[in-house]
Amino acid sequence: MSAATSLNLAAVTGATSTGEAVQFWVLAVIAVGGALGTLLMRKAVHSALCLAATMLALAVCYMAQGAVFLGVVQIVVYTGAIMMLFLFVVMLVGVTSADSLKEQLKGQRFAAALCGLGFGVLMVAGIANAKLDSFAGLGEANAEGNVQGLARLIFTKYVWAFEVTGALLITAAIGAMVLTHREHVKAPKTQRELAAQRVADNIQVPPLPAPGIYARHNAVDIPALLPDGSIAEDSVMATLRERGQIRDVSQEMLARMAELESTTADWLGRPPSERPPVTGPRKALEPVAANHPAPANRPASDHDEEGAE
Amino acid sequence: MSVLLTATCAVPAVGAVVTAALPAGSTEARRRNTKIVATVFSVATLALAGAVAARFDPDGARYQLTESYSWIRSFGITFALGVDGIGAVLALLTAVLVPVVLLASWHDADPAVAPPEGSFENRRRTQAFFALVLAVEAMVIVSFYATDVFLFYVFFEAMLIPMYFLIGGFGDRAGGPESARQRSYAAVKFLLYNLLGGLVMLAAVIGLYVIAQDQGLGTFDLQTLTAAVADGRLQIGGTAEKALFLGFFFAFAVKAPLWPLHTWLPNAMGEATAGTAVLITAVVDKVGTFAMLRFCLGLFPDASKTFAPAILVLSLIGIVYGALLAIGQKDIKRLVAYASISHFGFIIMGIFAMTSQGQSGATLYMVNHGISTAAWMLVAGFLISRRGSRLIADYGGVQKVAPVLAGTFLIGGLATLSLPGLAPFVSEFLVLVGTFSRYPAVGIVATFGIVLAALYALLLYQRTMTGPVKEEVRGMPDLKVRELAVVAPLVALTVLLGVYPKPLTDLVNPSVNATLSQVHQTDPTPAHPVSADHGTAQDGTARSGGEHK
Amino acid sequence: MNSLIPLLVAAPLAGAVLLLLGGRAFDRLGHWLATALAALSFGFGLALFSDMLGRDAEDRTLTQHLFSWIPVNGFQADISFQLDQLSMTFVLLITGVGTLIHLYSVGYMAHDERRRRFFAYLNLFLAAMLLLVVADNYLLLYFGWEGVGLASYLLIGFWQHKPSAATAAKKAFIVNRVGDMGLSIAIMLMFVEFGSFAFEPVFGAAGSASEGKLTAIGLMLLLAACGKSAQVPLQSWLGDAMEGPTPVSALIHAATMVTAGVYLITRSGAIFNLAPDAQTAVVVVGAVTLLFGAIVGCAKDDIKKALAGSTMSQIGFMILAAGLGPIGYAFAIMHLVTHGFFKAGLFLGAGSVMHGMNDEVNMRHYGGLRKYMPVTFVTFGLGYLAIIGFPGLSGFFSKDKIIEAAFAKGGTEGWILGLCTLVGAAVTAFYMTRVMILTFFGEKRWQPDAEGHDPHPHESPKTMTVPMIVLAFGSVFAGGLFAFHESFLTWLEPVTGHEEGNSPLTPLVVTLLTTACMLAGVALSYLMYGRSAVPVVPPYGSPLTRAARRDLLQDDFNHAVLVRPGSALAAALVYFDSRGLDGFVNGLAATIGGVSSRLRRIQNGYVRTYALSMFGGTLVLVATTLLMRSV
Amino acid sequence: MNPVNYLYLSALLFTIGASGVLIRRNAIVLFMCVELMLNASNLALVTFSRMHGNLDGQIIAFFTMVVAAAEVVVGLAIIVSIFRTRHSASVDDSNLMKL
Repeated sequence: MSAATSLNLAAVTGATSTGEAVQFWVLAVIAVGGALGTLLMRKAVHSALCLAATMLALAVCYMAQGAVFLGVVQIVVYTGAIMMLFLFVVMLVGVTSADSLKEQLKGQRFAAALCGLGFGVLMVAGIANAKLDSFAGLGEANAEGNVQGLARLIFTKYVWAFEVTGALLITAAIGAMVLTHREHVKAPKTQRELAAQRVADNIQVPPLPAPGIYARHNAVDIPALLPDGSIAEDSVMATLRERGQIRDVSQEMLARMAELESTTADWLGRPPSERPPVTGPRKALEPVAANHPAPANRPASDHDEEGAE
Repeated sequence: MSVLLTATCAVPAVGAVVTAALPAGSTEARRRNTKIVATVFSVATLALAGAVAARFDPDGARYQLTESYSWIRSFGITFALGVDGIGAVLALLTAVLVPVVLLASWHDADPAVAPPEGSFENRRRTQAFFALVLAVEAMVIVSFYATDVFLFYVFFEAMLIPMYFLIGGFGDRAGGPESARQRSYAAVKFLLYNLLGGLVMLAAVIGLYVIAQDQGLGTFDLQTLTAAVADGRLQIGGTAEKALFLGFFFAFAVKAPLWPLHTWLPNAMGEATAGTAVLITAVVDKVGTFAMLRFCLGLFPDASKTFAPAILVLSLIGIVYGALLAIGQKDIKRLVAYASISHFGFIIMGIFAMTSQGQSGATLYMVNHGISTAAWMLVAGFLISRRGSRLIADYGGVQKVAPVLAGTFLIGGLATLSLPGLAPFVSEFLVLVGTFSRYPAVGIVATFGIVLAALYALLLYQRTMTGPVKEEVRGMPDLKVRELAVVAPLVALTVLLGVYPKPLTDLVNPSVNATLSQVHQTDPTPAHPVSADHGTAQDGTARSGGEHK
Repeated sequence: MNSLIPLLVAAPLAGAVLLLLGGRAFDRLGHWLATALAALSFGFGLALFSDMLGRDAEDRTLTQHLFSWIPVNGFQADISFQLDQLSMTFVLLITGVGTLIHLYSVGYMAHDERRRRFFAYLNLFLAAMLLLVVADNYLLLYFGWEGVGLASYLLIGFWQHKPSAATAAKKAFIVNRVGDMGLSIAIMLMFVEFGSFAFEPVFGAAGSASEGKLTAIGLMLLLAACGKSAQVPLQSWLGDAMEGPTPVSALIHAATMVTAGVYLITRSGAIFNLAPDAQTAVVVVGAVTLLFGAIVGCAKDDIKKALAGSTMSQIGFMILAAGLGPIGYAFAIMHLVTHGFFKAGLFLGAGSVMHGMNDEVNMRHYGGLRKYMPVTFVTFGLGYLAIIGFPGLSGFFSKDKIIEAAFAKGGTEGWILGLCTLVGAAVTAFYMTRVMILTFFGEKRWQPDAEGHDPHPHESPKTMTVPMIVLAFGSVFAGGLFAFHESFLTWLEPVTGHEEGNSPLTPLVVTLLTTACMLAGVALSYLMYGRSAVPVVPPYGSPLTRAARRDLLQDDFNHAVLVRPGSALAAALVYFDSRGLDGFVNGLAATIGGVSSRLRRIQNGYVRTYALSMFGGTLVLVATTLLMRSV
Repeated sequence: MNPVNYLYLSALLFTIGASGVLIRRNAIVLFMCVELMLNASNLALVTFSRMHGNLDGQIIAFFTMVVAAAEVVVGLAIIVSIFRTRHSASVDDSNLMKL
């Protein structure tokens, strides 16, 4: 805040200090870079992060221009609340879903670029043509403090608009609830009915196997092992399965078992087991997605090791 | 400031809201309650409109019982009501016809036993129909009472909305799925035609305001504007006046309807229920002819005189054309519609002949045509609802099985052909005389209309009512008590106004004189007037002569 | 006494209203009520008549103003009445004959289930007809004029289940409407010319109007008279009108309504006197019709249609007389009254014959009826003698006067008209003798009716014979009474005026000529029909006979010239309306729809395309703004 | 440095945001671009506020933020409900407005 206050000092007069100039150029690069990132990143999450960067840069710009309150609001409301909301939705919709690169609308990109270019040129030309050399500065307006000045305006001159925005916000909240509310078309099925349905359909009558390997792992992304050493896919939630984010630790477990057995045999003075190491059927499941490191190299997770010895 | 006029307009409007809000009519009893409530409101409106006509003093000011409330101040728009003799009489006609129409349509809006595919069929059907009719009534009455051009325009246009739903939503029981398609075609055609006219008029209304504002009269108030036009404070100027006149006239000519803008009427009247058809031809269309008299002549006197000959020719074509087409129709309701087109030709001709006989006749014609066509159409509706067909060829010999129905149908037909002793004769003859005294040739050609009228009215009667009884007609019941209650007042009024129209003419004459003086026209004087000692100086002469000054 | 005039009209009107609205309550005794009210009206008429006789000849016009009917500035129509000698004559004829025919109908319609309605219509007719003759202005006259048209329509079409009756009724009304159009134009002309259309002011001011205007008014009035009185060229409805019940034919289509045209012309004498061209037209119409009707009457085998032809012809005599101006007015009316008696009697006789013959109307299926229906034979015979102008009977006096007046017209015209009337008289004698012989003489040619019942001719009941007897008295003595000391002429002269023409022949010569012609007609007819058996199936006949059987091709002419092109025009206009006018409208709608359906492809539903167009639009707006500012 | 540069920055950001709206198909990203445009205009407003020496520009920017918040709430709710029914966040998949 202190930095902002010092920057603010420059803004009270119309002129800009060198410090502000430096700050502007830095922030401008960040803001434009963030904006381009928003535009060009294929993944929504990345776009959101880039946008957040831009917004932060703009927040500093506001403060530099004497709009301290707005700068703070920008950080709290925009970067803090709105962007988080975006991220939530991105998560809900799917972090990984990326735009395909193929444009379906003929000429859309070209036309968009042309329009953008034309618009930019026009704006720049317009601003350049306007007589904007005299900056009054906010020294007078912010004399009793920026927040107080804003408050005076909001609760006097703009009180009506302020009240209306309040109503708007409530309406929006209700609207969001209504939109996302799902009406039950028919009565929800009771447990009894669900059970009966399962029996009738003859699919997985007993509960699904729990994930994790007891005494060794209990993470949700580690499938349980079947008696033959192969993994029980049903034990991992469908979302993870869909994303291919299953950590198959069966090999490691079997290796440990084998090691344990041989140690025990040594200790008891028995001959080592003749049983060959099981490499169970893998089914169609590839445990490692392309962008995931092989889980075999990550045995020593925090809790995985508990009770190992 | 009396609020009588506002009350007269408000009662049906409130009635419409109340009726619409009544509980949905799944049972017969609830539906009956709805109907009774609506009818009570319409009768209350009748009482108020009667009070307005009774309190109107023919010797008093042109507009009486005036009220004015500020509405849109920045454009000088007011909610201004006022009544002259013509408006009072026409509002009374509306108020008389609506209860009759409601009673006649008692079962038209009941849900069908087996709703046809794709029809407008729901539980609030009855409420909707009765509420819409009352809404139309309210809007029409406001139009008759409005003395603010913009206010008039708003209600002139707004009445299209309930009419659209009445035409499109409630049709004849006659006809299968094809009729639903025809009905929506008719409703859309009605709406588009009238909207087109209305938009042209809106442009003219705005143009009028702009011109008036330029000359320091930023108002839509009719009395101010007409007074300014009369004493030269407002000079619209040649071309502009003509353009504005045509803008107003176009809207009214579509609504009236004048040949060749009539083609929506047969569709609308043919497809709608008989009650709605009566609303169209007897009530809503009258607003068009009424507005020609009040707005076109009052605001644009010079342009009115310029265009009068052309309009007379169009109306003359309409008279003959409508009658000939009526002769050629195969469908009872379309026949009535074409007959109405012919009659509207007479009304417009009377207005633009610019004689006191012609205009008084035209005003009476509006009333008489309303009453007599209502009787004719409603009886035709009863007939159609019995047999389930609109085709003339499907009937024959009804007279034998349902003599009262046939008798009232004949009276309706005779009124349509202007038999002396029935109300339409008085007005038709006045229009003919009024036209003849200024344009003899037009008057003579128009007289052929009375022969053609006899032809279509009697042909229809002969083909449907006489001859051997057709198999499908056998066992057709005669008019029921409700239906008699519908027809009896109409027939009684037709006879009464045919023999003693003086109460109406007393109301109408001063207003017509005022209108004529607005257009600076006087009646042509007789070539060889009867000398004084031969004069038929009766009380009526002395009275109206006094008002003339 | 004046206040009795409205009651004249009101009595039968009340009867009509009561019977129509009263419903079944009047089924049993309604016909007697109607008859009583007709008689009451006759009583009022007699009271007024005696009152009138008590006054001076110049002071016999009674007026009664009831109320203002249509008051609109200069246009003042009143419900007010005027009863002068001319009207009085009609009132007595209408109510007198009307009452008799009511009485007759009690018997004739005894078995009709809709008898109450029939009497209501009859009363309605009386009211309208009385209104017509006592009106003091043309508009009120027009009211009655169309009122009788309505009554005639209702009564011709009384048996509506017969398509022929319904068609005939409609035809009568519409043809009459053409005439009515003339009357309404005449009224409009009067209003424009004089500012009034009441009798007194119009006749008073007639002298100041130009002859052209008066001729126009006169011609329009003549058109009206042609329609109502079935004169050429609007005569075609009368024959068909015989579809109505016979009492109706007697009352309306013989004695009273059809003579309204004569009344109109006589009443408007003040106008016609000043418009010689119009008078000439009237005379021509009368002369043509009297021959036309007579020829048609010769050819018809239907007894009622033969009599209808005769009616047409006799009214032609009257119109001709009325067209002669003051020479003939009184005689026209005199013939009208005597004709009212004998023609009503003849029709009632015909009705009586039909009543006895299972409603058979074809005279070729009659024959030898004099023995079976003596009273009918005698009364019909007296009527026959009266109509042919047998010396001493009614028709002799009145017709002879008309022929005399025709010659008195003077000059070539006088000769032509006189000869026409003489020929007419001869032909009248011919066809009436034919009717007489075919019906009452010769051998029986009776045919079984449609259900195979053989007719059993019998004399009609008292209610029917009494009116016939009374009318027969009138047929015999009325003419003599009127001619006695020229009493009728004296009675009417204050209203119609009178002047003696300059006849080239003395009255005696005319009378002798007339009688000779009459006798020649009778003799010819006897030679043709009385001496040899009459064939049951009509012979092929000469072209003239065949044309006359078809009303001298009048219907064919109307059909070809008016009806066929008219319905073709209507059909063409229906096509034009749906394809032309409406086609234009619908075509416009279709064009807009077509263009829209192409344009809507631009709306591809992709949000980004819409965003692009919005952005492009903004671009254009910004560019325009900047450009405008820089300019 | 002239504070006008803030305006140039604002114009640039706005243009980038608008192009993003036209080019991106993911409804969420599209929405982010809209937010970017709003932010750009906010920057302009703040700069104008400084230029004119009064706080009204900031007030408008403040209201813009509030409205943007409301808009985001509703907009995202719409996106979520569309995603739930159509399993896609691509705006090109929702073209039912075409008839």
